[in-house]
Amino acid sequence: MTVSVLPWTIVFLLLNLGAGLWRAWKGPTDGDRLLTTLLFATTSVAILLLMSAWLELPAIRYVALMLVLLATIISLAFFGMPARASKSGDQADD
Amino acid sequence: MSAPLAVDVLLGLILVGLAAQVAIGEHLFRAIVFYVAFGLSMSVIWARLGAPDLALADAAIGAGLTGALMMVAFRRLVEIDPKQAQAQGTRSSALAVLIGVLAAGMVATIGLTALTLEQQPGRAGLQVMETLGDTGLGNPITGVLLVFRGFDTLIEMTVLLTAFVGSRVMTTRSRFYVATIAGFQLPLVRTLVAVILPLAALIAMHLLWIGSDQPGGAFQAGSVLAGAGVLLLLTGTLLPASKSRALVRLALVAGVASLCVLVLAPMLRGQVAMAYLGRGSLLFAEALMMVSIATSLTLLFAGRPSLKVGRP
Amino acid sequence: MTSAVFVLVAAAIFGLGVHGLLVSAHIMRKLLALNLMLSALFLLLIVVPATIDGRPDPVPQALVLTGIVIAVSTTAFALALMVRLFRKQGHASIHPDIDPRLLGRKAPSKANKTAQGDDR
Amino acid sequence: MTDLLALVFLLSGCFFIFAGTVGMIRLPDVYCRLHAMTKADNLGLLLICLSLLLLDGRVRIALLLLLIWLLALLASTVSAHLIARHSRARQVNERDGG
Repeated sequence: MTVSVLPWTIVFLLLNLGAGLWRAWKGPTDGDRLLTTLLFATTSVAILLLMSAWLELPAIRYVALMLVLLATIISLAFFGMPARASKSGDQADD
Repeated sequence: MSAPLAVDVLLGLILVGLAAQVAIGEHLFRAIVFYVAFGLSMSVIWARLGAPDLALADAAIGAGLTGALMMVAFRRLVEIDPKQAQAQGTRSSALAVLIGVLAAGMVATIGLTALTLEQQPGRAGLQVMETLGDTGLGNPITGVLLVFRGFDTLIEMTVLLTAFVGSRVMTTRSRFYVATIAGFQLPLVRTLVAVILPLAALIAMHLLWIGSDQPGGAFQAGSVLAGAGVLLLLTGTLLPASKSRALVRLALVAGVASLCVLVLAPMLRGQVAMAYLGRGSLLFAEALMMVSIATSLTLLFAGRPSLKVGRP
Repeated sequence: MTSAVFVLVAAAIFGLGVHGLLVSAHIMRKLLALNLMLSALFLLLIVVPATIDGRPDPVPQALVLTGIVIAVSTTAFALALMVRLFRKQGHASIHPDIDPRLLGRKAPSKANKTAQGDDR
Repeated sequence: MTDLLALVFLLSGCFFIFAGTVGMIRLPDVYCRLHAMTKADNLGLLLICLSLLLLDGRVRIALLLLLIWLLALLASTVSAHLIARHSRARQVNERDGG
């Protein structure tokens, strides 16, 4: 019984992702947009785990594992972004 | 509407929505963020299509590496000149829209026509599945990469090496690249590194080992290691260094060298080039390829010829 | 049915990529658009051939797998080129006839001359 | 019985993820959104993992699912922390620097 519900739960989670897109589009700050990638990562992991049970492909679990393993890369790359855009930059060397 | 169709349509709509934001959205930073989400969705789509090998590679590269590369490059532009970094100069025109629509129509026509064609009985995919048993491998993709189309993989590794050499030439005169250190001093980040580094190494080894029979292999394992390398660079655990080291150079050429050996070794034994040598030799070559892929992608991200250990 | 849906998705993404490539002046936007086009083609390559035992054909899968790695390495190289160009000419656009006013301020004339000198 | 329990876990997991999305859309500022999203979504993920391990029943898979959940927890924690720190630094900059 539960197995037959799996694709519909995936549909529901995908609808959640679509709603999350609205926040990324609206903003208003860069932090909000980064938050959307976090939502995408967590929800994608849930979707992938459900898919591995639905499609009976155990290897998809490793895809989910890799996604959570490397999910912080984007936040780490973003964290280095200057907080204020008018900060003076380094000079060209050429 | 049936559930699988609903999943496909929704996935497709989300992907197209993200692509639209990447391609025609107004701000560059937003486009990069949407591109990251695009990469994540791409990996879900590969899983949906039953291609876990591609999903594994795209989970590390499409979602992690490419997004981080774009973000860090954008950061460098902002650091050099914040006013010009975002400057767009977009010139929207009816002609561009027309060309875009025509291109989409062309791809749709080609794709939909190709779908209606009858399946050829002797096509490469079927032959691979038939002869795979002779090689003793269980994963047809590893078979194609290393046995049936090994020359392509050799060229692919060469392209990777060339991209590294090119990018090294481009960045050699610029100022020392101060890595985007996200505060190694933060205790949370330190914990993250301590947890993720061993796990990434473990998963890479696992993917390499099972790659002969199940989804996995050198490319996927190399992408995980490259992702971990980028994470180390971003946290300042590893730092870019300008003094080249012999070990790093060896790691860079190991993949090409191992494939060259796979090509030449059978000739020494009087067989044709690229003749199949057995599972052990493939695993050895794959291990070296993994090291090469991980090293070159990490160094491409660092933009410097070498790495050194950062001090916390 | 799955294949037809994803062929249409690939077509839409490819069209968007072509449009973005033509319209945007910023090199990074062009690179993003090129990456979109690549993803669309990868999708097409996997979806179009008939499946074998319910899984996609292994030959295009291997092609796409190498393609993904190639795409990221060439993108990294292109981004290195872009940063270099940005330092040299003061903006990250490769349109020679672009109106400097669109870029927010006039590009430094000296930098422009060097850039043109390189072109010859 | 196990099947029914799995179904309950699955549906409640979906509910919590839905709650996280609603919070992300409705709440007023970035800190509230971070709070709502990371907590509710990870609870949802845990419930989905529990449901799937009940469905599968093997210990090896159960451990893998729990490892994935723990890593997701760590990733959410670090990401939320970094985003919040960045937003805070930006706010301070805007207030002091104009």
